[in-house]
Amino acid sequence: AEQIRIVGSSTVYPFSSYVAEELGATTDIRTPVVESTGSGGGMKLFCGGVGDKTPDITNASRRMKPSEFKMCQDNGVTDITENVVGFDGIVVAQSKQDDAIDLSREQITLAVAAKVPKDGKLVDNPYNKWSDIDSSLPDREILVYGPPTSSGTRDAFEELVLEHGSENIDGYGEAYTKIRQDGKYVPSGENDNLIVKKLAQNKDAFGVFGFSYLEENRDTLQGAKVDGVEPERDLISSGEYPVSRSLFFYTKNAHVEKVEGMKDYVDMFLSEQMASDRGYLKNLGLIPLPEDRLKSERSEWESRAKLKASDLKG
Amino acid sequence: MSQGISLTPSRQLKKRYRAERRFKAYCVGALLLAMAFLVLFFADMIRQGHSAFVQTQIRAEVTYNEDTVKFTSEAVDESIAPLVSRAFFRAIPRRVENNPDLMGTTQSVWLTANADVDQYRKGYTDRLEPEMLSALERLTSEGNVGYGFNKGLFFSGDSKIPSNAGLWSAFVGTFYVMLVVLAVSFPIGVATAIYLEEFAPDNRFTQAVEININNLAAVPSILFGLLGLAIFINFFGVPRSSALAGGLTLSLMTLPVIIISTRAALRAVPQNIRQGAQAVGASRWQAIRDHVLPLSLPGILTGTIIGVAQAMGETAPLLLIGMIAYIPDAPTSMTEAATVLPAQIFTWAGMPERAYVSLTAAGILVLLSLLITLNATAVILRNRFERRW
Amino acid sequence: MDTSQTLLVFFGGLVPMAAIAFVLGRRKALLSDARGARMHSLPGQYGVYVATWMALPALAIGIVAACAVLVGVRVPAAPFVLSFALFAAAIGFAMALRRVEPSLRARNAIEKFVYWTLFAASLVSILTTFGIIISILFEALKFFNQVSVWDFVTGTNWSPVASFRPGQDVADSQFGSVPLFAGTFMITAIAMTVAIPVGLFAAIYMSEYASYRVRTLAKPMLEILAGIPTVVYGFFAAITVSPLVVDFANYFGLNASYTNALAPGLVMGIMIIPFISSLSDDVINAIPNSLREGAYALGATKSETIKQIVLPAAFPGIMAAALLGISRALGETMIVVMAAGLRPNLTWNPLEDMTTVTVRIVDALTGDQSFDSPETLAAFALGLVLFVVTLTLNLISIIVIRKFRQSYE
Amino acid sequence: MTGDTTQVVRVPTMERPRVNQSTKMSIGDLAVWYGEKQALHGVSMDVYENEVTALIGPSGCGKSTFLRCLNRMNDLVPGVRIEGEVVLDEQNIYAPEVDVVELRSHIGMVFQKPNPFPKSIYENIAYAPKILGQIRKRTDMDDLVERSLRRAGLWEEVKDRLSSPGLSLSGGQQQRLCIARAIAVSPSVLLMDEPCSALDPVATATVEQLIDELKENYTIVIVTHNLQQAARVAGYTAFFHLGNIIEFSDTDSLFTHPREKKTEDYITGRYG
Amino acid sequence: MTGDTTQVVRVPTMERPRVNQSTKMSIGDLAVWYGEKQALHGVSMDVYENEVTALIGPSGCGKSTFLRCLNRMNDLVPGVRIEGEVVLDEQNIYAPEVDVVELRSHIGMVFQKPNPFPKSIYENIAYAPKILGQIRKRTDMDDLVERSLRRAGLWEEVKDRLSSPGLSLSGGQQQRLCIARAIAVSPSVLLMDEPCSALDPVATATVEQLIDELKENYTIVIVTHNLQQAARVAGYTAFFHLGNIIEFSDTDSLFTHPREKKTEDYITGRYG
Ligand SMILES: Nc1ncnc2c1ncn2[C@@H]1O[C@H](COP(=O)(O)OP(=O)(O)OP(=O)(O)O)[C@@H](O)[C@H]1O
Ligand SMILES: Nc1ncnc2c1ncn2[C@@H]1O[C@H](COP(=O)(O)OP(=O)(O)OP(=O)(O)O)[C@@H](O)[C@H]1O
Ligand SMILES: [Mg+2]
Ligand SMILES: [Mg+2]
Ligand SMILES: O=P([O-])([O-])[O-]
Repeated sequence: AEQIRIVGSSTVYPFSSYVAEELGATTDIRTPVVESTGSGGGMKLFCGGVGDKTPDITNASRRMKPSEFKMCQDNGVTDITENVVGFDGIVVAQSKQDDAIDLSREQITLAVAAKVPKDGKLVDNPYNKWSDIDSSLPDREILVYGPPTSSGTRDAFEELVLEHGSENIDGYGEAYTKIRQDGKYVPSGENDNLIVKKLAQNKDAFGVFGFSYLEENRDTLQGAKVDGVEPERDLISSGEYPVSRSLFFYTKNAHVEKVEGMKDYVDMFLSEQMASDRGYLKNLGLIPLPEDRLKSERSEWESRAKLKASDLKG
Repeated sequence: MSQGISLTPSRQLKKRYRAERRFKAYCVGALLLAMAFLVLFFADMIRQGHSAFVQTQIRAEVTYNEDTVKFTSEAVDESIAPLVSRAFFRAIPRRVENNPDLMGTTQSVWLTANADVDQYRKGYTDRLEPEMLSALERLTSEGNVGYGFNKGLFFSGDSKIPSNAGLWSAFVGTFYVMLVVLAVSFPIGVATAIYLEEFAPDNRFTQAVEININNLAAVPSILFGLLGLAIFINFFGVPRSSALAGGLTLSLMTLPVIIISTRAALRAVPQNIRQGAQAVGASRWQAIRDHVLPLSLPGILTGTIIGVAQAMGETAPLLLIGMIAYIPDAPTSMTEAATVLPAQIFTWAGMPERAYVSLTAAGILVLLSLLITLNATAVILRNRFERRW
Repeated sequence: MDTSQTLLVFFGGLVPMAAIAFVLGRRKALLSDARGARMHSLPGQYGVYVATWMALPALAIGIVAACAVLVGVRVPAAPFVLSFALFAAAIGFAMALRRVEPSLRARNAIEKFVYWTLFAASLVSILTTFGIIISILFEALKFFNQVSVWDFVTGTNWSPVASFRPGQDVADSQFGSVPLFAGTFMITAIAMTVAIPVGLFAAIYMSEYASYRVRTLAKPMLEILAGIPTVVYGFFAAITVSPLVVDFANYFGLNASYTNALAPGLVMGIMIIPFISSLSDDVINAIPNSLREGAYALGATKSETIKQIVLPAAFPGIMAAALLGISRALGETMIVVMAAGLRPNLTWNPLEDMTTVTVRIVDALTGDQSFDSPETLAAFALGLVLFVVTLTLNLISIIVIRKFRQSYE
Repeated sequence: MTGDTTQVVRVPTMERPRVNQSTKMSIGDLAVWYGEKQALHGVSMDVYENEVTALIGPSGCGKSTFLRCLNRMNDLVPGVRIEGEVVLDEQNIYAPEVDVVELRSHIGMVFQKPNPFPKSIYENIAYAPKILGQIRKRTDMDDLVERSLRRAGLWEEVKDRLSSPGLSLSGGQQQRLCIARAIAVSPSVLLMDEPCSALDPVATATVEQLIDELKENYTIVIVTHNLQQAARVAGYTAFFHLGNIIEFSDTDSLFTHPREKKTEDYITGRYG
Repeated sequence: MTGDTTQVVRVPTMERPRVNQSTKMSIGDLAVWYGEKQALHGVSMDVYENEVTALIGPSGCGKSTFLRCLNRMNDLVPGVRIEGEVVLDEQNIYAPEVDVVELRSHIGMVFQKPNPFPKSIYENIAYAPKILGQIRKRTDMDDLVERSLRRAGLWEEVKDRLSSPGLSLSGGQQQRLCIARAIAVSPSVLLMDEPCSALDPVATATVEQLIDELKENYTIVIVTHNLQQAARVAGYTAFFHLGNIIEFSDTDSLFTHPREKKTEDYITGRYG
């Protein structure tokens, strides 16, 4: 093949395609094709085998699953290098005209979980207003626009906010399972200009989405503090902001020699100019890795460190 | 014997005439409503899209030297640099490489402004930093800011930089896809139509085929996407995202359109032409080849054009076969990744940057003018060659 | 040798060979003609006969080999297949050439060949339907292995649980498709509320009232509506109509979601107007003029004739047109993907957001869940139901329209 | 048969009173164009009250055109232009103040192909009286339906299945249904355009007999391509040729002593 | 005209030799079904060489069906079933080994509505000889075109515009073009299905005259609804009724002394 093919996460897609474009514009290499198939879809295509018809790189907003790794192995995709390229903060945003707000993860959990403890028992979520949860919270209807079940962002939100929250709430006996379905939580497309309009129009509403989206709409939106921490780049990068995840991409090393420009692409993705704190991807909303972490990622790549099953456990 | 019957309207008849007028008003109203929508729609698209056909440009002194090739943003004045599209800066090294004479010169050129500046000047957003605002004001008062035709919209591929984004790769992709659609669906469609209209015995099987074709014409397009994914890509191994995969999938959707209109065209050729030919000793196929097909050709072509135009606007099935992706380079073969105009529009419609809204509308205007041209061609062809027997 | 090279050699060899076969066949026929034999067919027809018999066996072998490769059966190497095909071609050629005699009915043989070729072409459409069924059915069955059909069809709760991480209990997922179909039907109902009256009345106007000039102007205009791509309608619904609906609702003190069902419904209705109007136009035109004249001759006015004679007679056809419109609305994808919500919502209020079957299919297949997760497989189950529903509607209306046409022919 | 023999075709005619007729309709200088093409070239003739007038002539000569001018059905043809006058009971039906809808309810019409509405037999008859507001009560309507069907000689055949569809009748019955439908609104003139040409011989005979009975109460104008039919049913016959009336006189003289060569050629079968 | 008078219609007939004819085609027990419906009920008759045979009868009696069986054009109708035999020069044309395409080049056919190909006059004539491979050289073809057009009496009218479309001719000319087209491949039998019914009287006369000339070289079977036409051109006439041959004899006797009551009723205009 003469053209790099990249698939995978919709969260990484904007960064990945930006790097692809830069590569195409500044070198003689053909611009790689980047398709947003979702992390899972990307893994499926990526692990489908080696050769012309399979993608060279897959992006992911989560780590490869052992089952996916196994599929890769079974199909002869044995030499894979894993890289983290930055973080994605998941923010809870509202209209700029609202009063600034600070939500704890427990409060968010009580607002959107399907079941909450009440009088020692788990009952269907009875809360209609934030002030029902905690009188210190504003007297606003609960209305959260968030990612749909098919989205990885939803998964991360559930893991990082709701599961964590449920563990810390007294009386939440069993494990958290589900988001409420009574219209207080409205699944919405993530890359959707409408969500901005919705938040601007409905001052009650909150939106849950990736940090980059907040960044793009700073003129109309503001992020809520979570557990007292602002969704700011530095705070996410340092891990202080509690709701963030790593962004990955996986490279098929068997293709590196065969596909022109693959090395240049990965080099560029991990370069100062792109991925660092002064790099361009920051403008698109990527939370860059700390400097030393980025360096170590680069050396992993240089050495084509081979992903092992044991890496993925835990 | 009825004498002196009155032929002027009676009172009762006047009442009936009022009902008559009311009914006609509903009918006219319905048509006007549909027309009004069309007007509203186009007005809205033009309102949203017209501004994307021009772009803010800024005249600046560009210096090419060793330094600026490395640190490209220093090629223009520090205060101006933030206003200029990144696409310009990143291309500096290659530009110098391709044209070494530039090295060491300073030139006054019109540069494309970045999307923020452009959107600000067009009155859509207001989020320029104060320094940028003042720089822009200064440049404007010096006459160094203006609008230029957005050539990139037609001649460059997709880009994550709105001011640099264009439809070229989608044009080329559309062209390839339509080639496949034509090459596959035209012969098969016409052959099927000839079979059904001229040869098929009137039995259960033929009826099943006919009903099946009519049904195919109304099967949800998304299901064709599932078919393309499962059969062409996964089973036959056609490369994902390729013009070939898209074209084959769309061919199957176009097939019924071509079959149905070809059959109509064949049916319009009077039976006595066939009989005349066969009565002088032509075989069935000779009669069709020599007389029926030439006569029905305009009708067949009309149907084909309409079918192709329909395929050209189709998006849903392409969602599933990977043609909605970031594909900025125009494909050079059937098996390379390609995107098409409606797919590009869909991609842009989902982009978070505000500038893509008017780009989307502009893309729509371009696509619609293509489609209307095609359809108008079909209508003219039909009117020109329509024969009454 | 890779595929394209093989193909090149294959056709590169076949085409000139066929040409030679044609020339030789024709020459032999001309020779016997010159010797005074009364040939059954024209010399050229003998040429085509020989060329066809040469090319057919080679093509057959090529196709069989290609299919075998695709299906994964082990086949001999390409050069071997190639030489085998060429060998078969040579045999076919020799036999056909030998049979060129005055009594050979070459024309009839060609005729037969043409017939079977055309017949084969007509099978493509059947294969397409099978292809659709096959590509949906297997995955759908996998889904129904995990979720009972009954729960799927009657359940009112659609809440798949993400299956991203190990340990997530997929069994907590609920796949009750009722809310999805409710949303689909709601949007379809809104669309048809717009499309049927407007389309039907417009059709009546054009077929009964409009002058020739108005008709030649209005028809293409309506055809433009039919020619606007759905992605464009989707953009229009999402960017322009949805906010308008919200503003309107606010004006009347109502609360409307930005992804309300009304906006895509309205826009879809507009999209379907031309379908309804052109089909109804056909149907109304199929009503013989003698019926209208019969009514006029009795002293009926035009609208009385239309309402009481023409429309009742055309009713089955109009009904069928409406069914076709409904089937189109049910399967429409882009408009709802762009403008409708993602929330399974069982409600009568069209100002709320609700999701549809096609939205779910697209969302599941382009989303992040793994390919074998129940949610992804559910897309195929939904596709299957959608196929069955639209197939039923289409069949009914196709059959009704056929019957209707026959009764007025 | 050698030499110039003459072949005899018998045409039976019926007894007919030879009283002086009063004129019901009077057509003056009627000219019709379809677009550029002129179909009638200034035709004048009278239609006598309670008489059957037949129009004959070769195909395309303008018989139907003429007939359809008498109840202004031709107004409906796009691009038609009509000049001249048609006087019905001293009133020109082409005068501007005349209402066509009203007019047509006074002049009934029966077409070549039976065209019953796709409704029940009952409704086929009741339709026009209802929309014209002539009859409001159900029992009156029942009476009218029965009376009309009786007159058309169809009552006995259909009285047990008035609610079955009109289209379920045989061709001849359908045509009589159409006649019943036409007379239900009590028109004073009845126009018939080749009413028997789609019928078999038996049905034809029934309809011919019906026409003979109807002329007691109605003025009838009938187009036919069957010369014998004209001879059998009509008191007066007009021969059309290329949009002109060549000859108009009582049927007997027209068939036995045609004044014009063209008429003679036509009725002896030299053309047509 | 009072009482039961008889009206006389003259039918001139022409001189015709009364030699004993040899049989060109012999039809035995021909029965045809369209789907369930039987259109011909075992019809037998002979067609004599170099004679004109007319088929007459009321509409729908099966004349066209019968005619179209003679060159197997009826094979093309979907759902048709044909039994019986049609022997042409001692060969049953329904025998399995007969090639219909070949057969039709020996039996020409002219249709009711002139149907020239939408091509030039020249190509209309040249088409069949070309695809049949009868003529290869351009000059031979020119000759043939001229000869055929001359025979059809059209040459003088069209010789200067052989390349203008066949459809630009008048109706009568088109019909003669179709006859020229049919005779260009030298058939031995010529079938004509109401060839004059779409023509005006003048064109009709020309075609009738042409038929009279052609019978020198061709065996002609002609369907007509015009009794006078049958009487004028045909030596033999068959009267069809409801799918049966009621009477078949030489034209003179059929018209002057019909053996059957039905025939007499028909030719005197009691039905049809
Ligand atoms: N709607 C029309 N538009 C154009 N020309 C017409 C129309 N109706 C009739 N004509 C032409 O006007 C002429 C007279 O037609 P008309 O139908 O009155 O003849 P006719 O005597 O009734 O013939 P037929 O016996 O075939 O019914 C014909 O040449 C016909 O072609
Ligand atoms: N293709 C067909 N399918 C079904 N029935 C047919 C078909 N062609 C003719 N018929 C029927 O067969 C019978 C004989 O038809 P045919 O055309 O031979 O009559 P005809 O004597 O030529 O009448 P006309 O004088 O009207 O041409 C008729 O009842 C007709 O309805
Ligand atoms: Mg007429
Ligand atoms: Mg016939
Ligand atoms: O596309 P995802 O990043 O959400 O997996």
